[in-house]
Parts: sequence; C-alpha cells; structure tokens
Amino acid sequence: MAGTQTAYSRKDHQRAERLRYFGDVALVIVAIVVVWQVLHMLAGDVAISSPLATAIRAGELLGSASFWPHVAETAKALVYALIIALLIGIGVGTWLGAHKLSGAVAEPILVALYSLPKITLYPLILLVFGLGIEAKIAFGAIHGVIPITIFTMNAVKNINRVFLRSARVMKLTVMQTATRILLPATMPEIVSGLRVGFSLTLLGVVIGELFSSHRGMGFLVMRAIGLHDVSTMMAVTLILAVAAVTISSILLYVDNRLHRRV
Amino acid sequence: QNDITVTHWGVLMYGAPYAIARDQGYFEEAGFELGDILTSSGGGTTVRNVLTGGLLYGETSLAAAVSAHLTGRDIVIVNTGAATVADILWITTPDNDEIDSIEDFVGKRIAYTRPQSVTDMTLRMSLDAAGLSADDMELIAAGGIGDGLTLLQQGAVDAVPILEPIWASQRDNYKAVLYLQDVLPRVAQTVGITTSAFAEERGDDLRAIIEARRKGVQFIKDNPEEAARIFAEVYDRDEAIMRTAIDAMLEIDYWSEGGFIYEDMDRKMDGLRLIDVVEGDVDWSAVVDESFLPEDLRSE
Amino acid sequence: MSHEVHARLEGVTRVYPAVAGNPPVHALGPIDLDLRKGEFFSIVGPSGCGKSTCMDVLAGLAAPTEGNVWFEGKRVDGNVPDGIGAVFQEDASFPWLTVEDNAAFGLRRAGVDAAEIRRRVDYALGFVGLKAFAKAYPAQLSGGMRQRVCIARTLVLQPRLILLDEPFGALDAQTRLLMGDELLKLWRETGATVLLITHALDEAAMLSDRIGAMSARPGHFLETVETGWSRDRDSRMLEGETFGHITGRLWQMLRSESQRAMGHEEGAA
Amino acid sequence: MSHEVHARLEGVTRVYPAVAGNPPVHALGPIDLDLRKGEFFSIVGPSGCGKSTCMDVLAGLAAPTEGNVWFEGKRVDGNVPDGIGAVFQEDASFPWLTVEDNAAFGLRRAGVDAAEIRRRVDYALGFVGLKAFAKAYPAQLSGGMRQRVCIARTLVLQPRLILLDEPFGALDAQTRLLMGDELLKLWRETGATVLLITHALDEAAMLSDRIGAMSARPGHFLETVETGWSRDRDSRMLEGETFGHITGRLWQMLRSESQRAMGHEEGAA
Amino acid sequence: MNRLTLIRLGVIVAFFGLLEILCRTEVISPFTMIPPSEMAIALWALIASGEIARGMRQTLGNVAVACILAISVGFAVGAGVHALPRLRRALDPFLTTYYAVPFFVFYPLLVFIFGMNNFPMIMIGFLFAVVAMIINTLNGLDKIPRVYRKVARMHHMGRAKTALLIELPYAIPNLFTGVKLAVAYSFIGVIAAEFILAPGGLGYAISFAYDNFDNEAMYALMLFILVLVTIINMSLHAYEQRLLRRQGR
Ligand SMILES: Nc1ncnc2c1ncn2[C@@H]1O[C@H](COP(=O)(O)OP(=O)(O)OP(=O)(O)O)[C@@H](O)[C@H]1O
Ligand SMILES: Nc1ncnc2c1ncn2[C@@H]1O[C@H](COP(=O)(O)OP(=O)(O)OP(=O)(O)O)[C@@H](O)[C@H]1O
Ligand SMILES: [Mg+2]
Ligand SMILES: [Mg+2]
Repeated sequence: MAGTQTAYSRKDHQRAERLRYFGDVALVIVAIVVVWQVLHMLAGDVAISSPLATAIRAGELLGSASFWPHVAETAKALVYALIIALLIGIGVGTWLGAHKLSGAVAEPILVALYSLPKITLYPLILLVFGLGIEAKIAFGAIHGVIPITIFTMNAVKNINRVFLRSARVMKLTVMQTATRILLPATMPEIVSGLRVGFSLTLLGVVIGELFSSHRGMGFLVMRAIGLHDVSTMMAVTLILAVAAVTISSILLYVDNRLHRRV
Repeated sequence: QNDITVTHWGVLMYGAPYAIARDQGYFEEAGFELGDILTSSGGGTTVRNVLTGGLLYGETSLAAAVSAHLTGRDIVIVNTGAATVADILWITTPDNDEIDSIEDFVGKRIAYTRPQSVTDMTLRMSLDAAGLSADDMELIAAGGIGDGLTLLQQGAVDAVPILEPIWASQRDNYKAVLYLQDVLPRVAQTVGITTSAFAEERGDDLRAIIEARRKGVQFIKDNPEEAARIFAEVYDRDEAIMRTAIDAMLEIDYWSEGGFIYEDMDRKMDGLRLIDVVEGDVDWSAVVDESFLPEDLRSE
Repeated sequence: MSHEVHARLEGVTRVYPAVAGNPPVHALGPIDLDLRKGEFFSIVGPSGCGKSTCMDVLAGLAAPTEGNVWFEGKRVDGNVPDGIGAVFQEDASFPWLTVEDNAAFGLRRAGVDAAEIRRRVDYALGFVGLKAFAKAYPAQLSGGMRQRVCIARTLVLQPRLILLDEPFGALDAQTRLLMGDELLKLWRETGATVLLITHALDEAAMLSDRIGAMSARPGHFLETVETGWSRDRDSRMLEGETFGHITGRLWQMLRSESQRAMGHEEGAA
Repeated sequence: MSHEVHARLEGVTRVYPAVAGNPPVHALGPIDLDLRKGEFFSIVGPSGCGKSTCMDVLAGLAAPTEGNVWFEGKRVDGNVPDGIGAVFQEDASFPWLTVEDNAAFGLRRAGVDAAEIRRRVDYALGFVGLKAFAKAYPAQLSGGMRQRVCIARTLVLQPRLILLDEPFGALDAQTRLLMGDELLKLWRETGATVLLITHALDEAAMLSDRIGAMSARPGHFLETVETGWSRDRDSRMLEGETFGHITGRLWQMLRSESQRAMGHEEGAA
Repeated sequence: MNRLTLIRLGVIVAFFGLLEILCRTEVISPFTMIPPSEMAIALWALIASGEIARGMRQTLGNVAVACILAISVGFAVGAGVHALPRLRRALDPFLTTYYAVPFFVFYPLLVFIFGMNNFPMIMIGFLFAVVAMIINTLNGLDKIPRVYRKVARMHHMGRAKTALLIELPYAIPNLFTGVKLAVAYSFIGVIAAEFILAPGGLGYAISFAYDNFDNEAMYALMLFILVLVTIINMSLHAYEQRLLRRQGR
C-alpha cells in the first residue's frame, strides 16, 4: 500500500521534473533568440540577419527541392566520417587503453596532434583522397577521431579490473571477453566521446566542403559568404545547429541512460 | 574523369558561360560528356584541385596559374576566361559626399579584401594610373567583401571593393565611386588550365570544353534575357539581379571567347609584381598552349 | 567433516615484479595450506598482508612465484581450473545487465540450455533473496545486494570450491553479521568447500571451522585456530563465551601485526 | 563525569526535500539527545538510518526540519557554532597541502600567529603519530593516516565538542581497534566531549561511556546503553566478559533493524 | 629524462624519418610535400630573415590573449553555472553541440562589434576555446566530494573563500584538461580564422604560401606551429604529471 503510494508520487514527480526541464531549455532558447535579436538590431542586416528573417529563409530553404541534395550530401559524408572515426577511434583507443606503455607514449602526442589546426592539412588530404566526397569524409574523420580515441582510451584504461578477473574465473575466451565485457563496460564513455566527436566531425565535413565541392551545407555557406547573402548564411548555420542540437540531445539521452546504470 | 572546376562557381560571374553551355547541351554537342562542375574558393585551391585533384580542366585566376608555373608545377594554360578585372568597383555609402572619384581617396580609409589579392592589386594599379600614392591614404585589409560592407556600415572605412553579382543586388544601398574601366586599361583576369598529361591525352575533350564555353559566351551576348534566366536558375539567385549583372558584364566585354591577349596578360604581370606576388617575367610560350583553341581564336 | 584434502598450497610465494620505478613487492608466503573437503575456512590478517593474492594464486588467476598449487589432485598452473567459483573484494556485478542476466551470465557463455539456465538462476536468486529484483539493474540495488548478485552468479555454476574475498566489505558491521547467517545456510545446503577472506575477527570467529591468522606482508600463517562449532550455527552464538575467547585469541595474535602493517609504531598507545 | 548538558537535540527531525524526480526523504527523528559534558557517546545503527544526518544537524551544517538544537546553552540554527570540531566519514584531507599545512589550515584561516600555529600543529601531529610525515602529501599516506590528518586538523582548533563520523571506516577491523586506543588517549588528555558514530558494535562497546542504538530510517534511539567503564580503558578489555554482554545486547536490539534497513526480509534465514 | 619521454621521442623521430625517406625517394612528390629536413632549413631561413616575425608575434599574441580570456572566463562561467544545476541541465545539449557551428560565419558580426583589428581573430579563438573550458570546469567541480564543502563550513568560510581556497585547489588537476584544450582550441580558432579570412598572421602566411605554391614557406610554417603546439602541450603535460604525482590523483 505504502509502496504504491510512493511509486505514484514518484511518477508524478518525474513528470513535473520533466516539464520543468523542458521549460528551462525553452528559456535558454528564448535567451539565445533575444541576444541574437539585440545583436541584429545593433549591427543590422549587413552583419547578422534577424532571427525571424533567418527562420523564414531557413523555412524557404527547407521547402525548396534544390536544398535537399545539399543536406543529403553532407549527411552522407558525415555518416561515413563518423563510422570511420568511430572504428578507428574505438580500435586505437582500446589498444592504447589496454597497453599501458603505448597509451602513456601516445597520449601527449595525440593531444598535440589534436591541437594542430587541421585546416592546414588540406593540401595533404587533397593529395591522398583527391576531390569529392572522400576528401570531405577524411576531413570530417580526422576532426572527430582523436576525441573518440582519447575517450575510449580512458574508458578502457579505467575499466574496472575486477570485470576482467570475473571473465577469467568464468573461463571466457578472448573474443567473449571483448564483446561481452569490454564493450558493454566502456559503452557509456564511448557515447560521451561520440557526443564530442560528432560535433567536431560535422564541423570537419562542413569545412571540407568549403574548399572544393559542388554540393553540401558547407558549399551553401561558402556560396552565401561569397555572395554576401547574410540571411542564407545564417539560415544554413541555424539548420546545422538545430540538427546538431537534436542529435546531441538524443545522444545525451542515451548517455544519461547508460550512466544511470552504472 | 570528366569533372571540371570553375573558381567561385555558384558565386561569381566566371561561371555563366559554363552554366549556359551545360543547360544548352553544348558540351555534348562538342563531344564531351561533362561530369560535375566543382567550385573552388580561390586561385590556389583551383590550381591544386586540377594538379593533384585529377580534374581535367579548371578556370582559375591568371595569378595562380602563373605562380604555379613559376614554382615548377606542371601546368598548361589553354584559354582565357574572364578577360578583364573590371567587374570590380569601389563604393561608399550614399550619404558620403566627400568621395566621388579616386582622387577623393586621398586622406581616407580605403579597404581592399586581402593583401596580395586581386583587389589589392587593382587598387594599387588604379592609384598608380591616377598618379596617386598609397601613402596618401590608409589602406585597410578587410578580409572578404561582406566584411568590407560591415566595416563601411560601421564607419570604420570610407570605401570598399565590391563585384558582380553582389553589386547588382546592392546598387540601391551604395554609391559607386571608382569603376576600374575608367582608370585602368584592360587587365586579364582568369584562364583555363590543365596538366601537360591531360593536354597530351585529352586534347579533344579540352577542345570540346573550350568550344562549348565559347558557345555559351556567344549565347549570353545574343540572348541576355534568356541567359539571365538560365544563369539565375543554376546559381539559385534572383533573375532580375542576374540580368542586371549580366548586362553590366556585357558592357565591359567581360567574357572572352577563349583567345589570348598577351598585352592584357603582361599588364597583369606588372600588377602582380607591384604587390610582390611574383618576381621576374614569364615566357608565355612556355606555359600557354593555343592548340586547343578554335583556329580563328589563335594568335599569329 | 572428512579430512580429505580438497585444495593445497605448498610452499607458495608470490612476488609482484618491479614496475615503473617501484621495486618488486614480495606479497605473500612462503605458505602452506590444506583445505579439507567441505570445510569452512577463513583467513584473517592485517590490510595488505597478501590475502587477496593468496586467493588469486589458489584460483589460478596468478601463478605462484615459487611453490605448487593443487586442486582436486591436479596441479593449478596459472589457469583457472573447473569447479572453482570466486566472489571478489570489489563489486563485480555487471552494471549493463539485469540481476537475472547477471546471474545467467556464466551459464550462457558455457552454452547451457535455456530451460536449465532458468531453473538454476531461479534457484540461486531465491537463495540470495533477490527474486523480487530479477529485472532490476545493479545500480538500483545497495552494495550488499550487489554482492549477492555476484554470489548468485557464482552459485549457478555449482562450484565445488567457493572463494569469497571480503564479500561484505561494503557493508556495515551489523548487516555483515546477517549476511554471515545466509552464507552459513548456503554452505550447509551446497556442501561446497568455502574459503572466506575477511578482516572482521568476529565474523571469522562466528562462521568458520578453522581460521588462519596471517602475519603482516609477506603473509604467512601465524597460527590456525579450530573453532569446533557444529554445522548449524548462526550469529546468535555471538553472545556466547567461547566466541569472546576465540576473538580475543585472534586479536592477541594480530595486534602487533596490525601495528606493523600500519607502520606507525610511534603512534600506538 | 559531570551530568552537566553540553549539547542537546530536542524533538529533532530532518527531511531531505525532493530533488530531481526523487520524493522527499524523511532521514531522521524525531529524536532527543543530551550529550553530557566530557562524556564519550557513541551512536550505532544500521546503514542509512540517519547517523550522519544527526551529526550534521548537531554541528549546524544542516537545519533541523523540526525541533531544536542547543550547544553550550545557545540555539544552533543552521550555523556552525564555535567550539565544535568535526571529522567526517569521508577522507577530507586536502590533497594539495602537506600534512602540516593541512593541520594548520584552520588556524591560518582564524589568523592565529605563526609561533602559536607551529606549537599547536607540532603537538597535534605528535599526538596522532604523524610527526615524521609533516612534509608528506596525503597521497603518500594510507587511508587511516589520512583520517589522522583530519583529526589533527580538527584538534588544533581545540574544540570542546568533537564529532567523529566513522572516522575509521576505511580501515580493517584490527586496525580500527588500534585507532580506538589512540582515540581514548586523546579523549582523556583533552577532556573534550566526544560523539562517535560507528557501525562496529565492538568498537562502540569498547570506547564509550554511553551508546545510543538507532532504529532503521527515520532513525530514533531504540535504547541507550551505559557501559560503566573507567576512564582509562583500552582494547584489551575486548577479552573480558562484560564486553561480550554489551555487544550481544546491542546486537539483539539492532538485528531486526538491520534486516529492515537491508530491505530483504525474504532473504534472511 | 625518463624512459617514456625517450620512447615518445623515438616515435616522433621514427615518424619524421619515414616521412623524410618517402619524400626523398619521391614516393611523395616534392610538389606535395617537402622532406622534413628541408622544412626545418626553410623554417630556420624564415626565422632568420625576420620575414614572419610580425606574423608570429601577431598570431601568438592573439592566441595568448584568446587563451587567457577563455581560461578565466570559462572558469568563472563554469563555476557560476555549476552553482545553478537547473541552468546547467538546460545548457547541456547546447554546450557539446557548440563545436558543430561554423564560427567563421560570424566574422562580419565580430568585425562590427570589435572593429577591424585583432579582436575578431581573438574572439574566434576565444569562442572556440571557452566552451571546452566551461565543460571541463563543470566536470572538475563535479568531482569535488561534498565533504569538502562541509569542511569549509566547519571553518566558518564564506562562498567566495570556499571557491578560492577549497574548490579551486581541489579542482586544479581536473581543470588541466580544460586548460590544455583551451590552448589547443585557441590555436585552432585563431589560425583557422586567419587562414580563411584574415588580413595577417601565421594562418594568413600559410594560406598565402599555399595560394602561391610556396611549399617551403608553407611547410616551414606548419612545422613551426606543430613544434610550438607540441612544446606547449608537453610542458603542460609534464607540469600536470608532476602535480598529479605529488597529489597522488
Ligand atoms: N598488482 C600488484 N603489483 C604490485 N604490488 C601489488 C599488486 N597487488 C597487490 N600488491 C601488493 O601486495 C601486497 C598484498 O596485496 P593483497 O591485495 O593481497 O593484500 P590483502 O591482504 O588482500 O589486503 P586488503 O585487506 O587491503 O585487501 C600489498 O602490499 C599490495 O600493495
Ligand atoms: N542530501 C540528501 N538528499 C536526500 N536524501 C539524503 C541526503 N543525504 C542522506 N540522505 C538519505 O537520508 C538517509 C540517512 O542518511 P545518513 O547519511 O544520515 O545515514 P547514515 O546513518 O549516516 O548511513 P551510513 O551508515 O551509511 O553512513 C539515507 O536514507 C540517505 O539516503
Ligand atoms: Mg584484499
Ligand atoms: Mg553516515
């Protein structure tokens, strides 16, 4: 009896809590829009278009058929880049995390590489990957791979050793240990890394499109900058940001779920 | 590999002949199966995209082509694109009655985009031509065209460069104070390039591209109205603005049909030396290959 | 209780090799130990004396530096033999699995068929009192309940020798005593040999047939105390007199060892 | 020992307000408690029953939801009164300061002059047996030594009421008994009133003048046991008979409370 | 010098050695990349000629300002947000997404606000770095056990004193991640901004060399940035290790 009472009030509570959370997020968004509007009123159309104008332009873009191939192009490059960044990041990260010496040797090198302005690598990327989607994918992947590697490395390094000992006592094979213990145990950190890696990968793909392309969100931004078409420039940026926030929120949700288990 | 690149494709006027030619099927007519037209931001990138990106053909600034040639890159110039830099002009705010011409630049803050860019070069050439010295005014590197406009609005500079088709959309908001054709003789702007390997193996395709582009130029001259419609559609821009821009370009005979005018190219070299982009001279015969031009456009 | 030997340590030592500038650590031994089949043996000793190391060696998780380890008549040489189950000092429940999936984990890996898994998991969860929490995740349980998940996970494999390394370390003294009662019940029902490592003297005194008191590192047995309890004992014997004597005896043996292990002779009264 | 009241809890309850989807938690009370000047009082009780909460309220770290708190005749209302020192359950030594700087921390904040700081820190470090480690950082010490750093940091301020929340929680049972001896020495020398929270019944039985046994959450006192020890006692009395009786008595009281706190009636034998 | 540093050096030397061989044997064409030894020679020549001194000063100055701003503002904002858990939860999705926004589109806006000088560049570096610092400040403050705030109250310390004397020193090792990232992002931001937009600095010098096929200068400058970033990173790393060892965390 008392139990059901508690369960009931708990559910109520969670609902109120969720409402409040969405209210808070809405407030943050309102704050961003207000700041934006004020900046617009100060700086004028030449520097920044108003939130309303930007939203209208974004609506126009979303409604026009010629816009979607750009989205598809960037999305495709992003997906490939993410997959590559994830595979390499998790693979290398696992190795560096499991092998202490390699990890200790590699970590500062990784961080130094991470802080190299990757834009300067464009000529090399061009050499290796040529033009077209491969170059964008490569550019996105090199932006995202290091954070994912570092997160994975730390996750594996800090894995609770007792899990591995349990695996041995239960006589698991190496393969079973990797898939049944290592992977699920490091999942929460890998998702955290993915959240950061995702944003940077997207940025990388977009920057890759600035150099040379004929399609994609980066191409649109570059064209809008070239034409000094402020509202389109802002609208594409807005669409990118909204998409990124949405995906990041989904990952955040997954992240919270995974962390709560631990 | 049938992709080509045009510098600032989708943004500036260089692309118009290609847009028309593709729309009208001139490439197929000439026997070339055109792939994609890629944009490349800036001359250096365009050249690299051709040299290392494996593109068959690219239209890029003469300056970039010459730099590449002078540093030993394997590059061949095959035709002329934009025959003049006169699409660039300087503007100020309409309420500024202190500046009406280049003579009024003295003592003012005048913007160009980036050091050693085409706006830097043409500004200095214009000052030279007008008998003025850069020391008499403050020259400011603004970054891009948009940044310049922001600075102008903000009152941080007094005149900024602009070019078509942006100018076409901004005519009512600003006042033009310096048209280059008023002070400068013609200066070559862009050329078509390829690699010597392609020049050897794909001569027919290069000829076809040049031929198709030429027909595009002729189409614009003959049907500016229709050309504006097609161009606006390809660039996803307003048709009326494109019409204005195309008319302005036709007025200065902007698009070359492909032939070389070495005098204008030498003048470009003078300008590049003025801003320290190149040293020394170019032997045009070492880098230009006229054999892909239609007979009637070749020199001699 | 038979005197048949179930597992044997023979002159075992273990030295952790030097790592990253630290000198090698002689953690254990030399020690000898005979575990009799079906007995409840406890090891007590100051912190860091090598108790966990001893268990690792016995389970085949770590190879002895010197000496031999035998289990059911066969040499144990750095591989975990069949028939040994271990519950570690740290919480080792898998946070990504529900309680029942945790319990079923070892059986699934071993390829036991589904009906049999169901049966054994049900029994084990019932035994450790977690039936009501079968669908819960470890994060929703208290520390003590999580240790019981690990016990269930070990039990389903029906080990003949159960190693328990301070399984109730996370609990307060009172709850430990309660868990001790359950442990006794388990031992009685399964008939397995149990090796319990603990630092609580009262716990050892109440649960064991025999108690080995270990010296400070490198650990060796100072003495082995026989309690002489009957098989069905529980925490109520805490109030008895014998209990106080056993505890007192253990305390006498360990007092100076604890002081040494703490390394603070100067601080002691 | 006088019967003068040093601190008093009067009908105190504490409810943690609802946070982040969780309903409010009634953690403590209502309880009444009179701490006599100079006595050694221990609180035992099952995990989560509200012992730490009780101490927070007494120290003025948390305001009681209902009821009143008095210290030395003045109301404590959510502010920490002068003259109270506390050592917490968790290790709270400052890892960025050396042992002596840790000990001097409070005196420096209070603006005591350098010579006096030296003197008091020296005394306190000597007392807790850490003089040889004055220049060491906490990371170089064991868990027990770190707790002694916190004790020294509290001691130098010469509190008249010392609150100790399971200060030896990190230690094994044997080392705890040793630390208990030191605590008694400290208590005798300073003459301060000591409130010790512990979950180890033997520890409480051996150290205290009086022991309050708390019920499961929301905690209230089930009974208060007087031990009747003389002022100079130590861990050797573990072997005596009275000791067994006191422990047994506490265990009787707490047995069912512990079961309730564990929430596993179904699992108990 | 310890073993780790030696191995690390070995890895780096091996990498450059391999690159040298690839370039010398023209597996990598000299038009694409020049051998590392020539990069170093070109860099030395560049430095000796004093040609890039101005650009270096400008860029490094901008990076330094951006970085210091980002670290201090990031810490302050992080601490503020940490005190407001509701705000923090609401901000969370925006903080990590932040890096997906292509910042250079705001350059005109920054030019408008700060005018035509180094500030827009600094701001891009700052904007890039500050969020990393905020995120890591939040993480660092999260790791402070509650008991330390209780200790502060036992010592009758106020909010500000607690922040300065307890929270900051406790969190410093954790803040290091933020500081390292802030340095990295300031570099990335400033140089990328110069590369794409700017009228000066190392980024511009690289882009100019790039545009004009001056491989010597381009790779010399890239090497310069790489070496500089590595030195800064390694020093921070070494200092962090020392701190961690001493405090044993
Ligand atoms: N992997 C290791 N490398 C080096 N030394 C180790 C290692 N594991 C343990 N030791 C050392 O060996 C000694 C014995 O460790 P062990 O864990 O067996 O002690 P224990 O008796 O289980 O202690 P506790 O009661 O604290 O669990 C300790 O001094 C410890 O520091
Ligand atoms: N800040 C808090 N918010 C909500 N509930 C709390 C908070 N702190 C403690 N509680 C709850 O209040 C109850 C009493 O907590 P308290 O820490 O006082 O117990 P305790 O007796 O000290 O336990 P232990 O022996 O484990 O230290 C527990 O159920 C705990 O979960
Ligand atoms: Mg152990
Ligand atoms: Mg507590």
